[in-house]
Amino acid sequence: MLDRITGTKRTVEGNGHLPVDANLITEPAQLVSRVSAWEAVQAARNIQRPHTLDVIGRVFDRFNELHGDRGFRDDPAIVGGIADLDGRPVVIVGEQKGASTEENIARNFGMPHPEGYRKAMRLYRLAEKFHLPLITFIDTPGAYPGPEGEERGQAEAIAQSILLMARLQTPIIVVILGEGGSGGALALGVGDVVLALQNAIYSVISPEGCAAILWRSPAEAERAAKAMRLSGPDLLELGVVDALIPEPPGGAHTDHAATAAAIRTALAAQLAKLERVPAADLMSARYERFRAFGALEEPGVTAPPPAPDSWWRRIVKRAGS
Amino acid sequence: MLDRITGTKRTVEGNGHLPVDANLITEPAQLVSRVSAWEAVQAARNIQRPHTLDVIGRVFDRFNELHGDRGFRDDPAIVGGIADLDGRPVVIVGEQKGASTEENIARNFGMPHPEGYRKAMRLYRLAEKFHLPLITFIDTPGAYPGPEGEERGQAEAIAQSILLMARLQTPIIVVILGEGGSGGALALGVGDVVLALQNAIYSVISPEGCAAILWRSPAEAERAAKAMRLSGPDLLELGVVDALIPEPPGGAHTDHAATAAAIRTALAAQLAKLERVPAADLMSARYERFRAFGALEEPGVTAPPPAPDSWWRRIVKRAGS
Amino acid sequence: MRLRMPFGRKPNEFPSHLWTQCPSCNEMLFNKQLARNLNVCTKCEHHFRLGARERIELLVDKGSFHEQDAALTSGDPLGFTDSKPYPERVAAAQTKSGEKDAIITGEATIGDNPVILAVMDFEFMGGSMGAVVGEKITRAAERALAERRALVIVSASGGARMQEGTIALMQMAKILGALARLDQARLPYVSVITDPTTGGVLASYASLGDIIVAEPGALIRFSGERVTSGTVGEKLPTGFGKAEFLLERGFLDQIVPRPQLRERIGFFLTAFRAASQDLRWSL
Amino acid sequence: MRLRMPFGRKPNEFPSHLWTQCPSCNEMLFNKQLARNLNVCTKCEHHFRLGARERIELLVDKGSFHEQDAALTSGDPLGFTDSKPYPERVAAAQTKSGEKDAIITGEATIGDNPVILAVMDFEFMGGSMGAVVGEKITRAAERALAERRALVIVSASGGARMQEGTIALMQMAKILGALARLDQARLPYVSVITDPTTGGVLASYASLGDIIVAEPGALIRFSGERVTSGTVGEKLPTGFGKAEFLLERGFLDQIVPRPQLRERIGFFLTAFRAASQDLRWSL
Ligand SMILES: [Zn+2]
Ligand SMILES: [Zn+2]
Repeated sequence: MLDRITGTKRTVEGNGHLPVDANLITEPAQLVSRVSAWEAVQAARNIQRPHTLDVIGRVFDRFNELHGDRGFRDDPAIVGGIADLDGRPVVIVGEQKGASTEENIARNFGMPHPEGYRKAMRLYRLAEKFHLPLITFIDTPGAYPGPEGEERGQAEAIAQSILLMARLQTPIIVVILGEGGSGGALALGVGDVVLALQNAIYSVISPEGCAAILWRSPAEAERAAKAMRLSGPDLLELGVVDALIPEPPGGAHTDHAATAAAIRTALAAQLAKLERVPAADLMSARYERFRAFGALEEPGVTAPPPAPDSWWRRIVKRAGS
Repeated sequence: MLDRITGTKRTVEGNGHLPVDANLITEPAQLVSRVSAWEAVQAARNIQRPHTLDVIGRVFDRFNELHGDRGFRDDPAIVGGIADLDGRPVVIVGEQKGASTEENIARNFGMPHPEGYRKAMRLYRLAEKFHLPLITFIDTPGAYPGPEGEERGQAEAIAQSILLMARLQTPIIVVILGEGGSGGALALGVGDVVLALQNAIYSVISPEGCAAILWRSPAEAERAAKAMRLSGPDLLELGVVDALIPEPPGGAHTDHAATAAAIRTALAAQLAKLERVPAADLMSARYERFRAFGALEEPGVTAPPPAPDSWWRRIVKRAGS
Repeated sequence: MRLRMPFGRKPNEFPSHLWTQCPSCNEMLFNKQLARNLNVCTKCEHHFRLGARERIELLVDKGSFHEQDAALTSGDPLGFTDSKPYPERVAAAQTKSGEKDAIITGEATIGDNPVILAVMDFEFMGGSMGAVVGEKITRAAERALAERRALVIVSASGGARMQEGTIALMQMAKILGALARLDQARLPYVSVITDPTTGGVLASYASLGDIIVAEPGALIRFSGERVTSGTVGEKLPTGFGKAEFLLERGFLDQIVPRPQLRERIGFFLTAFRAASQDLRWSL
Repeated sequence: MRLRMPFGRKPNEFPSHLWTQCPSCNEMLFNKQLARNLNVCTKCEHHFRLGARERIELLVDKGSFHEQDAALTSGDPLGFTDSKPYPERVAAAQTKSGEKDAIITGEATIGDNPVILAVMDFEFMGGSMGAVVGEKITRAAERALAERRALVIVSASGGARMQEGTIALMQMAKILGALARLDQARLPYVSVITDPTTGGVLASYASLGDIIVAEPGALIRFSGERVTSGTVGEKLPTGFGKAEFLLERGFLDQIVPRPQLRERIGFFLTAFRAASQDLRWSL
């Protein structure tokens, strides 16, 4: 469970890392070289990059896809189901881009409609009911912004999905595979551990959208991408992701098998830790993980002293790690 | 709470009625005359009969309508909201027919779409969260049977609504105002007490539908209505409703104010009893109420002896009535 | 079923007690071979309807099924008569089918998972749901709760049994009360929908599974064909109300061909099994 | 706002620091009178935007509001610069508005119901949600939980604050974590949506109230106009994304005119208040 369970500089107490497991990158210094923000954007959007179903097929055994939101439609931009990870059943939900133009049209370029998030929620609840760990894969330019999405409550669906993940009583691991586009990504992004592939990105708005608004020109997207700090090492420094999963030297698109193997190792290691954490501690830790975000100044207010037995210490003790 | 709380011939133990409160009809013998099934069908469908919003306006104070299913549409065929009954806040949900052709078109003749039942469910959950008693009004030919209903999951919505009412942890009183059409009515019909206006009907299929299938002619609807035992006194004898609310001599449509006054008296009396019942007992009683339906033969199996301290006795004791 | 003969053959070449024509691909199928293939067309995989006993055989681990509540039969709550009295109709259906009503229930294992299984039979009065179906499913759910087993229901039904009137309607609330308790206890319920499932059965337990699967091509709709087109008078799109349509509309988890049903259900039940054993997570 | 002059009048008859033209009915409104009427057009009831301080005044029982966390100001998590550094933008907005950020929070009573109230101000950097908004709402929710008060949030926002990047995005999860706990404790949360509310604010707390009301005519949409029409290139129907459209689509409980807001919220809070006091029903 990385940082929050074992305690790192990104937790409240600011102590150092424990030894890194599963070959994860938890410090930007571990990276030999750092790609530019714009290169990361290109890599994350590469159509040949491994997408969710491809990853699922390589990482898990006996994947059984489950369909539908039970109310309107089965959204092809979000896939989900049950599969085994090292013989242990888990629920999987992920955003699905296409590997070709045809598939991208069918998958709406990985931009879910509200019913996609409602399908996701149905599967989140299934995971909770049967205490199956939930693993989500993020890969979307964002929620579909068209009129049908508005009509059926895109905002409501995303809000409900975030709320549900925040309270879901089962372990959650989030993996950002490619593009993490804003609220449409966060709807799958509230987890106990948030991992990202080395060249994945995660941002509050697309670089093009940011450039159009702040620079009044989409052509400034490259500059916006840099300013937004959306690349893997940036996200690591910001604490938005807990660790990066290393990609093969040429990038994930050059070797799907090696990429999947790295994801599998990471998931297995994190899951083994998470499963030992009692429910109440896990829920506290998840709350604190997101509670801590924010660069603030508050003159005249001294920060309260850390509690003598903080949430993560309790967990470390009980988990025995 | 009538039968099940106080014990009558329609409960498992088959003992007699306690004194009738609120001028309710709990025995067909109390009726001076009994209309024919077909007359009841005509009366229940009379367009001038008081409909849900009309009744709400006369029975409750400060009704605040709440709209929408939070997913697709605000269905005008189901209305709901919060109001005061004798100063006590309650949640109300009801099916809404029109009093004119124009209103009937706008209200889809009181035939809800799936989003109507989903709106109802949202309000059921609101009632549960804040422990507000739930009062439902049934008045529908049935759930809308058209293609849009099928596409958006009419069956799923009804099933979920019945399931939710069965488990909803707050007191529920159901009032059948006019037509109780099959599953589209039952979706609002799972309560601790089920009342009906004297000339209301409740059936598993419309008389016309029944006649078309069993007699192969809709013209036999009158005969089918009689065979189906869908009128108030029939429902009372079958135990499907717990009591009838008397209508003015000319029928409910001749005097909306008097009808509403009778409904108000009945609701206030039942609610006062229900509110004294602890949650666990209420849930048991509701389960047993519906659990008991069924004329069955089981050769070779002797019925188990009644438990020494059954659910309704426990409730009577605690409620002190 | 009306036989349309392939070109050049005479009707008497295919006596109907020995042969059945596939309504989907028109192939003439030898009845014994069709039965051996689980009533699935050997050419185009069209799924013919299947009786409850045969269904149980293919679903459960061999020899694991033990029937329960087999003696339950219907009363006549309304004293209902159309062209003949309801009890006579029931008696006729019992004689014809050798079954007491439209459902068979019992305990079994599926992929080594202990289950209570309920299987409907469309041949018995159109699989209609009266008090016997209601009582047997409710007992099944209550037994699953008491013994901490999963519940599997295979639906095939025209809906509520009209001859039992509102008592049939009340079975929906009765069954769903029991399913609510099962859900609360985190015990799995798998709904298997087969051809045809409509009306009050679809509008209650069939639509509520933790997992809902259907067989290919099954007709699944709330309203009977007659009601929908008669009442509203609209033209319906092709495939409307078939399993494939429901899948696209988000109401099914999967469409599972008959030969894979046992293994698939077993997979889900095994995955769900851990929940009730992990006390850290009890709510 | 560009003034379109009524026929026959000259522009200088209506100096803009004294007069405002209603964009809905074109009436020239005397600013002082407009303010006295809660920024609602006296002729057609068009709802102009309203500042947070004025909003608080009209919502709470007189004199009951006590501000909390007033000193919180934004850091600069990304070191963000476009045409000028982010801290300079914040400082300019602070100077212009006299407020520290786009939200004011505090305790109050509404119709004698104890609440924690959070009110956004669109004038401060488009009501954008960064860490200050996130922290203040989270503290508000945590305080409501600790003191068993209701929570009322009035939204007016263009969405997440881009200059705080993913830290702004994370505020959505942070706030909703706190709202989840409030919900679990059965404490009421009323969301009041005002013109305009879009993006990450609509896709988080604004859409999650036990009761959700909006002011008439408010623009309420997930995507900004630019994004929706630019990306997809479709023509939008009239009224699309206005409160009235949202009501019809099922996402609002009510549209409440500004003068009735206090009483209406008070009604709901009073109705919900009993829940937390009835121990028989604690789950
Ligand atoms: Zn065939
Ligand atoms: Zn005006």
